[in-house]
Amino acid sequence: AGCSTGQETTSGSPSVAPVEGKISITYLQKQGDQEYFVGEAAGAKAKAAELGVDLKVVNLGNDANKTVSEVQAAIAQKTNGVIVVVPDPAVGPQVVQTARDAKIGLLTSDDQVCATGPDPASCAKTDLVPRVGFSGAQMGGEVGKRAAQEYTKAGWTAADTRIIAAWKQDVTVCGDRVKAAKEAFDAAAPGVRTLEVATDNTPTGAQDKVAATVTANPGVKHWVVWGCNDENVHGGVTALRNAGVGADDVIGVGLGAYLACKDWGGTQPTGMKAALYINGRDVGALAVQTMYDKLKNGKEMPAEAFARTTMVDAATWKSAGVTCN
Amino acid sequence: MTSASRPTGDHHPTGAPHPAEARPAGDRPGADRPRSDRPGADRPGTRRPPAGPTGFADVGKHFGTVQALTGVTLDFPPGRVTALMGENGAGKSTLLKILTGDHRPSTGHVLVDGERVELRSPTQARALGIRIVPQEPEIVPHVSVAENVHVGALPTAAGRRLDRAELRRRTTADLERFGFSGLLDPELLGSDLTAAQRQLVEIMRALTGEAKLIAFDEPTSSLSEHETEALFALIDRLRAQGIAVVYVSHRMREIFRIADRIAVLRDGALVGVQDASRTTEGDLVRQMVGRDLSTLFERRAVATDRVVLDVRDVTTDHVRGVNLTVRAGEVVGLAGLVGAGRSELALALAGDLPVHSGSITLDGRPLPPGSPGRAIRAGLGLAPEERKDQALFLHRSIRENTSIAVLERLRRLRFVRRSAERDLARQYADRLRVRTPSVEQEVRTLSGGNQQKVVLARWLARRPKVLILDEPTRGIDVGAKAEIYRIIADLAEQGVALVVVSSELPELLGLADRIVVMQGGRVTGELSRAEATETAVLRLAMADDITTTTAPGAAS
Amino acid sequence: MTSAATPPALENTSKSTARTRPAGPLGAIAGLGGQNLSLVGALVAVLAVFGILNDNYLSWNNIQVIAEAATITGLLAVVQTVVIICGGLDISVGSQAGLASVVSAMAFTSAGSNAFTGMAAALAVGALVGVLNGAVIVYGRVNATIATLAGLAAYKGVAQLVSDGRAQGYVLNDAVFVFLGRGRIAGLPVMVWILILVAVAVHVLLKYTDIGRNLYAIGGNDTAARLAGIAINKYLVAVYALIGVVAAVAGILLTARTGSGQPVSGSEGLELKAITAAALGGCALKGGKGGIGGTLLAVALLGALDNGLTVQGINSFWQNVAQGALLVVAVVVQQRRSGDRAVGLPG
Amino acid sequence: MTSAATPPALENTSKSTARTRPAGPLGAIAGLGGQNLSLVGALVAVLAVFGILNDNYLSWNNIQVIAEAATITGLLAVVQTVVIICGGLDISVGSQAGLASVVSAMAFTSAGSNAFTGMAAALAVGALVGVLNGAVIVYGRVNATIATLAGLAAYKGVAQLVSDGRAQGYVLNDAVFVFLGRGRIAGLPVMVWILILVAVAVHVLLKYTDIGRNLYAIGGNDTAARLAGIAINKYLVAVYALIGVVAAVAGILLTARTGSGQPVSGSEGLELKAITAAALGGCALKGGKGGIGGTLLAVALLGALDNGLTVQGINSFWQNVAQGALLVVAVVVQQRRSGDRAVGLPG
Ligand SMILES: Nc1ncnc2c1ncn2[C@@H]1O[C@H](COP(=O)(O)OP(=O)(O)OP(=O)(O)O)[C@@H](O)[C@H]1O
Ligand SMILES: Nc1ncnc2c1ncn2[C@@H]1O[C@H](COP(=O)(O)OP(=O)(O)OP(=O)(O)O)[C@@H](O)[C@H]1O
Ligand SMILES: [Mg+2]
Ligand SMILES: [Mg+2]
Repeated sequence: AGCSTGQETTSGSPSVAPVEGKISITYLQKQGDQEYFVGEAAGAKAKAAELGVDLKVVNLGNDANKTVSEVQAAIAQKTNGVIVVVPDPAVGPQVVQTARDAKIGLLTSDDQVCATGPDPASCAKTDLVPRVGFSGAQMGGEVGKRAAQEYTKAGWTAADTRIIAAWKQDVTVCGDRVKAAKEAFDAAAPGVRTLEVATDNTPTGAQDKVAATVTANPGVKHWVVWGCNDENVHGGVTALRNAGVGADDVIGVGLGAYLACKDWGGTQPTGMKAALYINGRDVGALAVQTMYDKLKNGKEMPAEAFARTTMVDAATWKSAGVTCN
Repeated sequence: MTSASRPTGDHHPTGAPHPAEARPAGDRPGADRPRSDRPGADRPGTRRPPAGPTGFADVGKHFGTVQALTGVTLDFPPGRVTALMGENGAGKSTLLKILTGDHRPSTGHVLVDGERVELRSPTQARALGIRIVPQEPEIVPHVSVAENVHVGALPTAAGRRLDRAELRRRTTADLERFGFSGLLDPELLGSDLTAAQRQLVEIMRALTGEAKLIAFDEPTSSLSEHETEALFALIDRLRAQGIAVVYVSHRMREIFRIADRIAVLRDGALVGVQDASRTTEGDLVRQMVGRDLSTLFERRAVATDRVVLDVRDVTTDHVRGVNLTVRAGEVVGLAGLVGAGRSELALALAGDLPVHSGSITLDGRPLPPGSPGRAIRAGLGLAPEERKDQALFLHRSIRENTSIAVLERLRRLRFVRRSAERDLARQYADRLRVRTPSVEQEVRTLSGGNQQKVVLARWLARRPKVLILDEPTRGIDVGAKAEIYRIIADLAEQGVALVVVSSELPELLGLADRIVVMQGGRVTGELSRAEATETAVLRLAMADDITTTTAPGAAS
Repeated sequence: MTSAATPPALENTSKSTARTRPAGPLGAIAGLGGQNLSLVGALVAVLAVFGILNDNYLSWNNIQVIAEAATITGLLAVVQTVVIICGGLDISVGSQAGLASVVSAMAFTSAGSNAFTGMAAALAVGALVGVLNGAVIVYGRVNATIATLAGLAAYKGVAQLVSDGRAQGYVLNDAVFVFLGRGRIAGLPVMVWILILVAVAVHVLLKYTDIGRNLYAIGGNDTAARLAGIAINKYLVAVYALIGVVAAVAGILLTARTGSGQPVSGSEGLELKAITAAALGGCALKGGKGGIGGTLLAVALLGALDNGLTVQGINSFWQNVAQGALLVVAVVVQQRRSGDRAVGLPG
Repeated sequence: MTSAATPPALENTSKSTARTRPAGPLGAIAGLGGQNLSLVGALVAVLAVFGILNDNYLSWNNIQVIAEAATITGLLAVVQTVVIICGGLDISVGSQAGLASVVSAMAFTSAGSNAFTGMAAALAVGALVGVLNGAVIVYGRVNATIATLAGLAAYKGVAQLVSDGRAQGYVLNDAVFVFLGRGRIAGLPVMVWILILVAVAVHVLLKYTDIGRNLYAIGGNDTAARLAGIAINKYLVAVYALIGVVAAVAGILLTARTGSGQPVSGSEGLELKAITAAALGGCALKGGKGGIGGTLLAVALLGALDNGLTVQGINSFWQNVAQGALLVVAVVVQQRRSGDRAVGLPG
């Protein structure tokens, strides 16, 4: 109590003592109403039930400010560990500081966080918070690679092909993904021009924006579509179909596979040629397990642990375990 | 009373009541104004004595294609009451709005103390000492009467801190001085005021601060005799202080009671200005209307024995145990002073206010409570008192405003028959002499009296079995009044049962077969046509007041 | 007893002078043009600028794209106009559409791929939600803004609960949904026809029936409307029910367009767009004023702008700035034209 | 000129009867309690329910967390109250806060980590944006809702452009920002003190100065205010400038809290929360009515509810439903208590 400048804080590595008795973990997720994160929450809950851990899942939306509030609230609730998917990596240091002050465990999932600065990309390795998830660069790379394969297989030329990259431009991790996709694609099949389409990451938003973009480029014969998530790609592919572009002239590579699988379950030919299946459930479960090991047994958290990603397509999605509702 | 003792008294223009100030015969008594030594005299425009006249020089005004005023040259000498008369839509309110900077003239200009001024806003006019009591009171709903009165000029203590004690004290003092003290509680919220109370607030508002000219635009249209007298006493005092007073009214009696000179407008042009003592009612009417009018109204009694409306022991929030029967063809007048509960009774009958006990039957069947819609369908119509708040759709046309209560008659398969609707609107607009280029005109652009006619047109067109008219002739000119009386008489002859609420006694005396007088929410008596005289009505209307305090202003 | 209020004597004289504006639905276009000239001007300007910048912008194809993209917003803007005219507001339209979208897809799936069951369920839920909104406002005496703000959260939550937060079902195997989402009649997308149908119906309702009159009256002066015998409560509940139903139509179209029931995605934020369109189209938010013509023009203007900015490949950040600036300019021009005196607060 | 209008004779008599309500800022609490009893009731109920369900809910720690989490919304709700009272609305507050956040962090960085430069720049930009809003509304004659809807898009776009859509700068190396974000005075977070300060200042302004009373007059009846010589335009511009400045304060706190300038994240959607709080706190959206007390109570209620639902581990979907339902219930109860006649539309 009393007065404080706010600077009397713990620094250096957190010393989290192993917990006696029932462990309580709080899972803070950005965009908790999106399909992927809903899955992640479900996986985490299932794992928590299995381990006998008390787990609370909180949706942060896109709100960096709420992130800070919810970390504080979790601490006020005497939680033992916080797993967080930050809406913006810039809020990371604040989260780290708060968690360290309270001497609780901190693990990030999906998006990276740096303890000393806003940008994980320019962060010393040792300052990165342990993380479970997928790598944005890796995911983007996979998408770009597969798209390039399909492109080569189709035998299109750079002159009459355009790439549509659709994402919400103020979401940092989206930018990382499409950038990686582009790099991977260019490495395998150089010279194809990319049209960047600003969307709101929703299927209808992507559909409307891509439709407009298609209008603006009437000479293009073939299209490659990727984006930040399945919503973008699916919306883009739908827009192309509505514009009269045949399924054979579209290579859509989704990210998530939860909307792509719907097309594959149908009977019509689709431009969705493949999608990177990332299973949120796995990430959620892995994150809870990692935190549990740390809190229960004092086992150090690995700097990075990745869940499986699988590239699936119309032929393989069922066997890969994609569930479609 | 206390006002005389004010040392500097610059907050109020009222002060030193001269015993014999009524109608000073001499012109331009500007030099002997008692307030010439006041602070604030250094402000531009308030220099005394005035270097020249205050008024209009060749002022014209048009709204789109409507020419509201043409070439009006008129001045308002200090210490005199200049009455402004004219038919509805003649341009009186427009003229006053120009004087207060609310409208800007299309041609000509305003003079203040002989100087040409460009009034850009009411603020500027106020600073020059020009005040107006507008025709439609503008009340701030969720603040107290005290703040309403002093809006824009709240008393402050150190810094900008609002001095609530001073505010309340000033308001209470003013209420007392103006003779309104029993009628208005300074703590009452603006939204709870009755029509008359709103008007009083507007009057008090104009009287705060330093004024050299005060214009009253139909200030008595919803006041009864009692408050009217208090107001006249007040105006007498203003005149004695050398303030120029402009007074607009359609009530002849008032004009001759208070005015020194009378200016008549017709179709936006000034017809003439004459001394009140040298003119007659007939002259004025001729000037205003352009022809003679038989202002004398005699109604034949056509009442039958069939009781249409039977009100038994009705009690509402402020009305207690009212009994009232109205027969087919009968016109019953409801008289009373401000707050007597007449409007409340009318609203309760129309289903808009809850009836706590008692019964109301219409044509032998109980009137369904709780919804004006049901009451209307059962055959009861109410033309409410407050045209702007309770009746008009200001942004819709005359046509739509007239037809709103008769749409079920005008529609075919729910589609409104436009031509039938337009004919109906035009028929009533013609009969009631609504001054407008077409019935498609938005109602907000009409003059006050013409708006009132639209309200009446709606209910006359509806032709219910029982028609309640609450202050039907508020702000209506003599010519149209006669027509409205005629329509009322027609309706009565057709067997409609009518209840007319009015604060204008001569009107009630002329119209009603029977007058029911209310006071404090109760019926204090009933007078047949033969028994009804002004004194008799007033005695019943003030039955209690005689024993309790009478407002001091009313004495004069 | 009071059937013929018009004395026959006047019948003839009036005929000759009666026509101040053309009557009947056909007059609508004329009336619309005069009233909203500045919107038409803005629309023409936008079309011209982007048409010059880009050859394909004014192609029939792209016009259709614009129209289709604007349909869902357009539907919601039309009903928003109605509720604003009668002095209310509905901030929950987006959530209602999302709920309907999910319900349509799920009912479709569980009824063994029966499109009509899906749609009927969505419409029923829409009507229910609308009546609930109306009842809360009218009988709960809750300010419309607050009530529908509450609805915004609550119906979104319900949609998420029902769907578990996931996109539900897949309807593009079904001919009816495919027809709704991709079909064409007389060269125009089916979706656009639906918007036209709804807009014309609502326009006729507002302008030519006594119901419409009463709605304007309620918004213009509710006390006066009540005293004139209009059953305000009934009208308000009906209006909110209408909104619910039309929002359900929007939700069904959302499902048809995206192929599955979307609880949130695609419908979030539509309320603001709908209100923007209505306000830009000339609705006074105080009620009593406005019309479908203006709203549709505003929808078209915003849609054309949106599409044009994307066609030109303009960064979404600039798009925000441009949209905000244009909105202000359009209204300022409108005000200048109308030449109202600058008195009091702008309505 | 109206300074000494009091005749001495009356001075004494008035003293005794003048006090119907306690004057001075201290009376605030009393007035607040009576006026918003149902909000207090709801708040107590929420605190009690969650306090029983969860041992830590009523801990001093958690109370502080609630207060801190509500601060930024609270600041915006306070100024929203002011603008609603004078008959306007500001939908762009969230975007303004976002812009200020970015500006504060960027100016801080480019001034070589000078916190005061950062804050001054943010406040200046806030005032500028506020004046711009006011000018568009007053001189452009644009309806406040539309003007600030446009601002919502435009200022967000500007913030994104300035920041390239990313979080900017890093301020947690700076003592001043750290103090703002994490410091404490007398056991209360600095942020909460700032809210208290602003709220008290605005409350005093509204209730105890003629400026405040004039604002009520403007919102209650702008014609009356204008005819009474109140310079409506000046007041409105000033109010919007005040909003801009307070939104900038909120933006600075946002920066301090999150550690960097956030163009969108953390400020998006705040407008709706601020308006909800103001409306729930008793502001009539038509203007002329409301007060800071009610708004703060509403902010507290919503914050306590939010925290409680999370603390109980309630799924965010259910939270939406619960929040919507509770909002309605709170208002219905309020209406029942006030016992107004159900006539016309609920204000
Ligand atoms: N804003 C406006 N727009 C169009 N016409 C207007 C407007 N204001 C007034 N008028 C017209 O100007 C004329 C003069 O109106 P004004 O209100 O001055 O009449 P008035 O003499 O005060 O009548 P009343 O006795 O009925 O109050 C009327 O024909 C009226 O319709
Ligand atoms: N004891 C009271 N306490 C509070 N308000 C009262 C009381 N008595 C009367 N009133 C107010 O006065 C109103 C009754 O006045 P009403 O408008 O019916 O009078 P009226 O005879 O039509 O007079 P006018 O319209 O000329 O003022 C009530 O609606 C109520 O608002
Ligand atoms: Mg007039
Ligand atoms: Mg009355």
